[in-house]
Formats: sequence, C-alpha cells, structure tokens
Amino acid sequence: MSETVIQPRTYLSIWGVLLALLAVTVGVAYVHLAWLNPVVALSIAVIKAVIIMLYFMHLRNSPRLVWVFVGAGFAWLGIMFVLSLGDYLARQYLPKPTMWLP
Amino acid sequence: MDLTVAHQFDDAEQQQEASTLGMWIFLATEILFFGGMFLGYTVYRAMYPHEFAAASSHLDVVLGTVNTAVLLCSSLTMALGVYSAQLGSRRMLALCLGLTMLLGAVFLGIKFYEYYQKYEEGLIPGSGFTWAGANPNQTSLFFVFYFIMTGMHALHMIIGLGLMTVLVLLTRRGRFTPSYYTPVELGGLYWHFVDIVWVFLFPLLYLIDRSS
Amino acid sequence: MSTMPVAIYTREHYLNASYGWKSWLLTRDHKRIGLLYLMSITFFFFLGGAFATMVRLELMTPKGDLFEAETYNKLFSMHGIVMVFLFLIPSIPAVLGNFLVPMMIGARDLAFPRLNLLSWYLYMIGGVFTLWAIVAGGVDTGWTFYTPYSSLFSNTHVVLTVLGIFVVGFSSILTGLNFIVTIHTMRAPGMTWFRMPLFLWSHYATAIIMVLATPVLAITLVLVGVERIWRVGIFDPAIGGDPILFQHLFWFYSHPAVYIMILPGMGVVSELITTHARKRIFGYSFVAFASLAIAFIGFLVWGHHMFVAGESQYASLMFSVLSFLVAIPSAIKVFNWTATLYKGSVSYDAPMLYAMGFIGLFTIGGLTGLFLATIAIDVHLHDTYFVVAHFHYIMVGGMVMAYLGGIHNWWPKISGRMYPEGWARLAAGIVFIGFNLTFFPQFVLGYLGMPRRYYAYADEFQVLNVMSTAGASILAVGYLLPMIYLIWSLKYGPEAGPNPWNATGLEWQTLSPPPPDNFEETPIVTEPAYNYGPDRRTSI
Amino acid sequence: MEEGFRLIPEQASAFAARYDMLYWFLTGVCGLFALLIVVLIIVFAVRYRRRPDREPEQTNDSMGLEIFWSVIPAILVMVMFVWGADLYLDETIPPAGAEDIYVVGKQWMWKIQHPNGRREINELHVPVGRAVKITHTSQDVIHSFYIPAFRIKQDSVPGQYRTMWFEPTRPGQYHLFCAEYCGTGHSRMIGRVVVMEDMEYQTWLGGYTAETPVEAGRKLFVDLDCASCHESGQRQRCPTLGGLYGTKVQLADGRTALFDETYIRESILDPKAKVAAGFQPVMPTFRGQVTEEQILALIAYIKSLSPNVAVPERSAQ
Repeated sequence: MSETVIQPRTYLSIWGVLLALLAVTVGVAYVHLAWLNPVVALSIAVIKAVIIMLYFMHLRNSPRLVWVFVGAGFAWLGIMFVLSLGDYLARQYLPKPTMWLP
Repeated sequence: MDLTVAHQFDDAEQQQEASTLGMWIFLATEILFFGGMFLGYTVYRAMYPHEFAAASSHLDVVLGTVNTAVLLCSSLTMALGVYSAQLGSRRMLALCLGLTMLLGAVFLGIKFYEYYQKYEEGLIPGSGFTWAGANPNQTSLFFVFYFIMTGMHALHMIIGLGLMTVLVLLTRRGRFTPSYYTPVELGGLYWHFVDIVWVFLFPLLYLIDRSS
Repeated sequence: MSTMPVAIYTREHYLNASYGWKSWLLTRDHKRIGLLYLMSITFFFFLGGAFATMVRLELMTPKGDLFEAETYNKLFSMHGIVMVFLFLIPSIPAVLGNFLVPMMIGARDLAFPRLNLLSWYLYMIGGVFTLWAIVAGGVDTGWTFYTPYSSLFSNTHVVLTVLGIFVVGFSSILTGLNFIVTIHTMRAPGMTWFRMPLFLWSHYATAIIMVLATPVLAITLVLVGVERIWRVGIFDPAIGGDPILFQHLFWFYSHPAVYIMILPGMGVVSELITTHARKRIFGYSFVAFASLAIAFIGFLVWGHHMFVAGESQYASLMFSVLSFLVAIPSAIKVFNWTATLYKGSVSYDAPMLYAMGFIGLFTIGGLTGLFLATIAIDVHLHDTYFVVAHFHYIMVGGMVMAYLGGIHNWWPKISGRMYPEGWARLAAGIVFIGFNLTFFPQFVLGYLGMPRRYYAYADEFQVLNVMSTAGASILAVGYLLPMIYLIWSLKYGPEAGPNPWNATGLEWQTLSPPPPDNFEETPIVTEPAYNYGPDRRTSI
Repeated sequence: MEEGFRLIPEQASAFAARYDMLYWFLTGVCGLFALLIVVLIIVFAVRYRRRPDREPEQTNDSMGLEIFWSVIPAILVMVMFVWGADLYLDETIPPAGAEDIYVVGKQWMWKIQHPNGRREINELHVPVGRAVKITHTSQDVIHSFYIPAFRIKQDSVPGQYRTMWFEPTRPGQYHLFCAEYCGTGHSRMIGRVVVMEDMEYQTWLGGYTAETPVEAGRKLFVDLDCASCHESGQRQRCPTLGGLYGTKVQLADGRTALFDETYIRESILDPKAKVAAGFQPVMPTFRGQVTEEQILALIAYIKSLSPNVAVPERSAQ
C-alpha cells in the first residue's frame, strides 16, 4: 500500500521530536500561565498526535479516504464536546434571558 | 491467486486497502469511546478547577514523564518493526516486536506501581478515600476519572500485548512476506493509537497546574 | 441473463451447500449469518411483544390490579430494552442488510466475514446476559437508565443488563464497520456510487451512525456500572456528580440510535416503491443525500430530550432549531416516494401494502416529532403518552412495517419459495388497523397529560387506554400471521423463480436461493439504478 | 379535575391559553400535510393501479419540485420554532412579587411549603389570578413537577434549585403528577392543585399559626450558632450576610459568584468550595446536620436580610 517505504532515519528523527515535545510540555507546566496552561499542554499533545499519525501510522501516504475517516472520528468528538460544553457554559456564565421579543 | 487473499476479495491490493480502512474505522470508534471519558473529565474539571489542580499536583510527575517516554520508545520500535516487515527480514521484525512488548510491559509495571502508591496513600475513591485538603468529595472525582481513564488505557495496552504475542508467533512461522504484512501494519496502527491516547492523558491528568 | 428456474432441491445453493449444526454455527457466508440473525431477532421480537401485551393488559384499568408496581415497572423497562437493543437496532441491517448488501453490489461476501460471524456471537452473548437479567428478576429503570435512580436507588439487576447491552453494542459496531468497508471497496465493476440501489445508501448512512455513536453508549454504560458498584459520585449529586452529564452522554448515542432504526426502513421502502410501482425513483440523488443528511444532523439534536431536564435556555434554543432541520430530509424522502407512485403501475402485493402503510404512518410519526421539537409544546408533552405514541408511530408504524415489507419482498430470494399472497395482504391490513387503534388514542392521552410509565392512572384516561389495549390485541394477531405462513411457505410455498417481481436489483439477476458465492461470474453493471424502462415488461 | 371522559385538557392558567393556540396551529399544519400525503398515496395507488393493458410511464425528475418541497417545510418549521421559542422564553422568568412557594420532591411525595410556613403533602393551594413562583428541588432522584391543566412541567433535579411559575385563571381542582420516572411509587407521587378565590386562600392560609420560614430560619441561625460568627461584629472572621442576596460576591480565588439560593446551599454544605474574598476557609460543614427543609428556612431568613431582593425580574404580563 505505501510503496514509498519510510526509512528508519525518518522514524528516529520523529522519535526525537516527540521526546523533545514531551520535555517541553513538562517544562511549560511549571510556568504559571493561568488559563493558558491547558491550552499550551493540549496544543503540544495535538502536535504529537498528528506527528505520530502522519509518520508512524503512515497516514501521509494512505489514500485520501482514510484521511476522511480519521477526520470524521475527531469531528464527531468535536460535535459531542462543543454541544455538551455549550450547555454547561450557557448554564454558568450567560445570564438567564429575561425578554426576547417585545 | 495465492492463498493469502481471501475468497471475497479480487486481489491482494483490494484486501490490503479494505483491512487498513477497517482498522481506521475501528480506531474512530475508539476515539469516541475514550471521548466520552474525556468529556466527563472536562465537565468536572470546569466545575471544580481547584480541587482538580490540587489532586493533579499530588500525582508523581517523574513517573508520568518516564512512562510517556517509554510509550514513545515503544512506538518507535513498533514503527521499525513495520519497516522490517516491509523489508521482509523476519529476525529484525521479531526483535522489534519483542522490544515493543518489553516496553509495553515496563509501562504497565510503572502504572501498577503508581496504582499501588495511590492505594498506600488511601487515594482509591469510594469509602476508603482520605484527603487532607479541602472538599474531599470533589477531589475524589479527579481520582475517579484518573483510575477509569488510565485503567481503560492499561486494559487496551494489555490487549495490545496480546496482539503483539500473536504477531510474534506468526512471524516465527514465516507468515509475513514483503508483499503480505497487513496484520503487522494493523497491529502497529492499534499500538500507535493507544500511545496517542496516553499522549493526551498525560498532560490532562498530571500537568494541570504544576506552577503553584 | 435470467436463467431457467432449475428445481430448487437439485441445484446447489447456499442452503444445501453443507449440512449440520457446525455448518451453520461456524458459517462465514453472509447469507447464512443473515438467517441466524433472522431467527434470534424473531425470538427477541416476540419476547418484547409479550412484555408489551402484559403492559397493555395492566393499563386496561386505572387502578393497578393485575401486577405489583415493581413488576409493572420491570415489564415496561424490559419491553423497552429488549425491543430497542435486541430488535429495532439490529433487525433490518443484520437480517436484510447482511443478506443483500453484498448481493446488491455484486460481491461474493462482506469485507470481513469472520467479523460478521463474531458480530452475531456478540449479539447472542449480549442477548443471553439480558435474558439472564430478566430471569434473575429484571430491571426497573426504564430503557433510559436515568441516574441517580439507576446507579444509586434501584435495587434490581442494572449492572447485568448494562453488561448485556454493552456487548450487544459491539455487535452493532462490527456490522456497521463491515458495511462501510464493503460498500467502499468491493463494488462490482460499473457499479458507481450513483448506480447503487438506495437500500445501500441508507445502510451506508446507518453504518456511519452505528460506528460513530455506539462507542459513546458503551462508555456511558461503563460509567453507570462503575458508579453503581463503587458509588464514587460520577453521577451522584450528593458527592459532587451531575445527573445531567449522564443525560448528555446517553442521548448523544440514543438519538442517533433512533436514526439507526429508521434509515434502513427507508432504504427498504425505496426499493419496494420502485419495484412494485415499476417506476424509477423520483429524485434519486435527493433521496440518497437525504439519508446522509439525516445521519449527520441526527448527531446534533439530542438536546430536545432534555428541554425540561435542566438544560440551559440557550442550549434548548439551539437544539430546537437543529431538531427542526433534521425533519427536512425526512420530508424530502416522503415527497419523493409519493412522487414515484405518480404514473406508475402500482401492484397491491403485500410488500407494497407495507410500503404505502409505512409512508402514511411514518409521516404522522415525523410530524408529531415537530410538536416535540417546539420547546413550549414539549414542556407540556414531555414524558407523556404523546411521546410514547410519537416514537411508536416511527418504530412500529415505520420500521416494523418496512421490516415486514422487506421480509416479504425478498422472501423468494432468501428461501426460493413464494409466500401466500392472500394471507400476506390480510396480515398487512390487520397490522395497519391494529396499529392505528393502539397508538392514535395515545396522542390524545398525551395531550390530556397522562404521564409515561404510570402503573395506575387517573380515571378519565380509562376509555382511551381500553381502546389502546384492544388495538394491541389486534396488532398481536397481525404479527403472528406472517410467522405462521412464512414457515408454512418453506415447505408448501410455490417455487419462486430468480426474479418473481421482475425487479432491476443485482440480487434479482442471480438464482434464488442464490449459490454460495452469489454470482457465477462477477456481474458488470451498465445501466442506472432503477431502469424500469419500456423494454422491461411488467408481467413475466 | 372534573371526572368523566374528555378529549381536551382543562385550560386553567394564562400560559395554557397561549399554549393551546400554538398547539392547534401545529395540529392544523401537520394534519394538512399528513392528509395531503395520505390522499396522494391513495389517489395514485388507485388511479395508477397495475393493469395488464397499461405500461408505467417513466417520469423524469424536476429540480424545481425538489427545491419547492425543501424550502416550504423549512419556512414552516422556522415559524413553529420562533413561535415556540418566544412562548417558552416569555414563561421562563417569574414576574416580580409572585407568591413564593418551596417544593421538595422526595421518593414518592411532594412536600410543599408556603411563605407563611404552612406545609402540605401532595396538595398545593394557590390563589387565582396571582402569579405563583415554585422553587423546587429533589431529595433523592430526579422527579418532575407537572400540572397538565397549567401546561407546565420542570424536572426537580437533586443538588440544584430550579424555579418555574404559573398564574392560575380558573378556580377548581387540578391534577399534579410526577412526570420523570422515579421508582416503584412513581405513579403514586400525584396530588391536587386547589385554585381558590383570593379571600378563601387568605383565610385558608391565615388560620395557620406556626412560625414562618423566616422565623424558623432565624431560630436555626441562632441554634446552629451561625450568628456567633456572621452577626456579632467579628468582621475579620466571617462576612455579615445583610444585603447580599442577588448580588455578585467576590471570591478568595478571584472569581465572582451570584449570591443566590444555590450559593447559600453550597456554602452551608461545602463551605470551602467558594470562600468569600478576604476570609479564611474556617467555616465547618453542616452536611448531615441540616435537612433540605432547614436549609430552605435558612435561605428564607438570609433573603429576608436583603430588603431589596434584586432578582432579575420583569413586570407581570
């Protein structure tokens, strides 16, 4: 399927990047950034996940159809998070509507 | 038509494409399976941020980091395993799979040691939960999700080790050739997925707020 | 291409290819697995039907005088659980889907036959766990398992039932996975996406929902099990948990699940209408994309189950708008089916009667859904018999009618024998009348304010409840008839040729019952889906 | 709830009248569409039934028709949405000055408490013509406070206070149901709502001598020695509670919280959860020492310390 066989050299460099990102994410956790902490931690995690998927899981040279299904998995996860947390957000922070149409 | 192509497929290329697509769809179901737990975690972290931060900084960050590194190494050896399968060198493939299993076992060892530590400190949620700080109930919620998520992840790791054992046996029997190594590829996809789950679990559970 | 109908017993086909229980229990032939599913699903359908009959008998009188309150609560819970998880979700995809998807695309089998057999075994294991829970004492939480009642206060076999449903969920995931991969990679040469029968489009959409929604149910049930065994406060408000979170997770699966139940029915009806009206479907691409639209929007609307449950007003507004949008694709389908009948040659065979009954009843079911999507109306009607009537109109009036229509339509292909037409039309009529008499009074009961799951109710509701129970007994007769004459037809039914309806699907171009590998040689597809042109005579 | 068979529920509240207008609009529109489909199917099935001498004519698709029956239903459903949402949002906020009644749902009974302290089980006496605000919660599982004649229902969720309101317009007796399945006695958890003339209601209410919740709250406030901290001038140990109800309170960790029933209840049961700014988390928890009714009484007393109850409200319709 993946005619272009990925060389061990690439795997090793990807491995190095992942370990570096691990060190970064642990280091950043000790810096007080208040609400920015989880954002940074999660974006680093997303970068690591994308790298693993592209190179280790050969997504780079897989047919586009596989990309669609990977995208669908994360998109549906997004739907569940956005609509559920939207409800929790609306309950805590938005004031109760008093008047909508006069 | 060699025997490795099942009767319902026309050729090996169609079989390979179908198997890979099937595996990725299965991984999509796993994404949503873990997603349910992540949603619960996110909701309660938003509700009780301080209790979650206090409980999180109670976890041993060194062991967590080491465990993440161990899993990243096991992903490397798994990828090299698939590479050697593509080359067709059976000895290298068996070696890589063995290394991957070893690293997986190390990960589980560290994990269960951490569980034992929690047991010692009386942090198992339920009746035996003791917590000196404020609001023990909300804090125990963090440990509930800690145990459920890492427990489910460990279960998937154990299943992964089972898959690897099967792959090693098949390799020894010379089942894989450079033109037919799909099971190794699928085993690799599964293993990397379990690694990705841990990549998200580690910061969310261990690194909530280490700065204070 | 239609070969002469060679006598069934002489020719080798998938039924007499091999004998013995091993050839059935270890089969990898999608047709045999479809029959295994048919038998187990019929058992669970009549088990659920028995619970329904007992519930209706109890509700004949306002006072609770036939069963104890606990027993009644267990009866309606078991009716819900067995019907939803063990009949409605698997029935059309597992029986007709398994049998027909490979044949309709011209393949020899599904992509992963072993996974398909595993799917049936998981279904049976889950069914056995649920049966064990029933025999051991049943569960009284309703099929929705709302916490904190199901996790803390109910003292019935919740964990056992939850385990059973957890296992059955994986059977549904495997079926969905199999269909998606098969439709994507194993279509016969010439069978492009837009030459596929609409049966496959609706099963493709159903498979997407099965694969993407069921895992969330699995994890939700695991959390309920953990909460019930260790009481750690995931959903327990006393120690910080939130019961609304359970409802979000549960309905994220359970609303798409109702589309898993109805979409296959729509696929069957698209086939029945075109075959028995000898007409090309009206607006093929619209009906096809409507299936996908239902599958996608179906994931965005679950909040309409929680309008009064504690959701914020803003979330309710959003879910209400989205719930109205999901009604549009269904409306498009109904209009297209009706337009297909125009200028056709409409036969009154049993499958067509079921299909026309489906369109009428599904329309009423869908339109009453608009009532429940309107927030102000739902405040009064939520958790009353209006909701019960709404989803029975879609499940029983829609899905079961389509299931029976599909079974009758493809019975000649499955068994090689024709069913008795007279009896079949009578049964269809009885089912239609019994159904309407059972569930239409419940709309009025709901508007009057009779709550759901009530063991004893106020006196003024009695007349309508007696009508409903009368209808239920007629409906029961209507469902028993097909089982009798279909089994009778296996031995005495006249031999049906390869294409009794002279239909256009690929499954009708091979012999019936089909050979183990479906086709002598892989068919080449050249014409569009429903090519009922003038060259195709109506009567053979 | 006059006995005897009926097809239309009684209309006994202002909301019920507006509700029924929308209900019959929906019935009309949906009934029309259902009739259209059923009639078309029957006409086509009979007109184009299969006859040996007639072949089916293949009609070709028409994009115009498809657009037509996508856009028209879309517009119709949006009208339904707007009307329904407007009616719903108008009814979510209780008007100012409504009669304040506390309801606690418990496995298989409704415990109701009037402002002057009168308690009832499964019975709710209300005056006609005046808005009544129900503040309700549940002690164990999820129940649902449902009065069909007023067309209102809301789930009583354990662990949080929820408010709903109605304005009875017709004296009489109406059903009170529990609409969310809550166990064995779910169908026994019913009652009566008695709507009385104002005079009758006052005499029924007046004849009651027991202490009002505010007095009961005051007594509890002293008995549980909350007063020793919150009242006697020791400003630096704990905050005084006068004039706080309905305002935003600054918390120790920088967040702000609305000082409402839920905040009071949480501070009584989990004091360290939301500590006020400038104070130490020294307050002990009272979980297990106070019942739901006692918490309600304490809340009534604390609310009475804030004369201008500034809950976001609007004038009664």
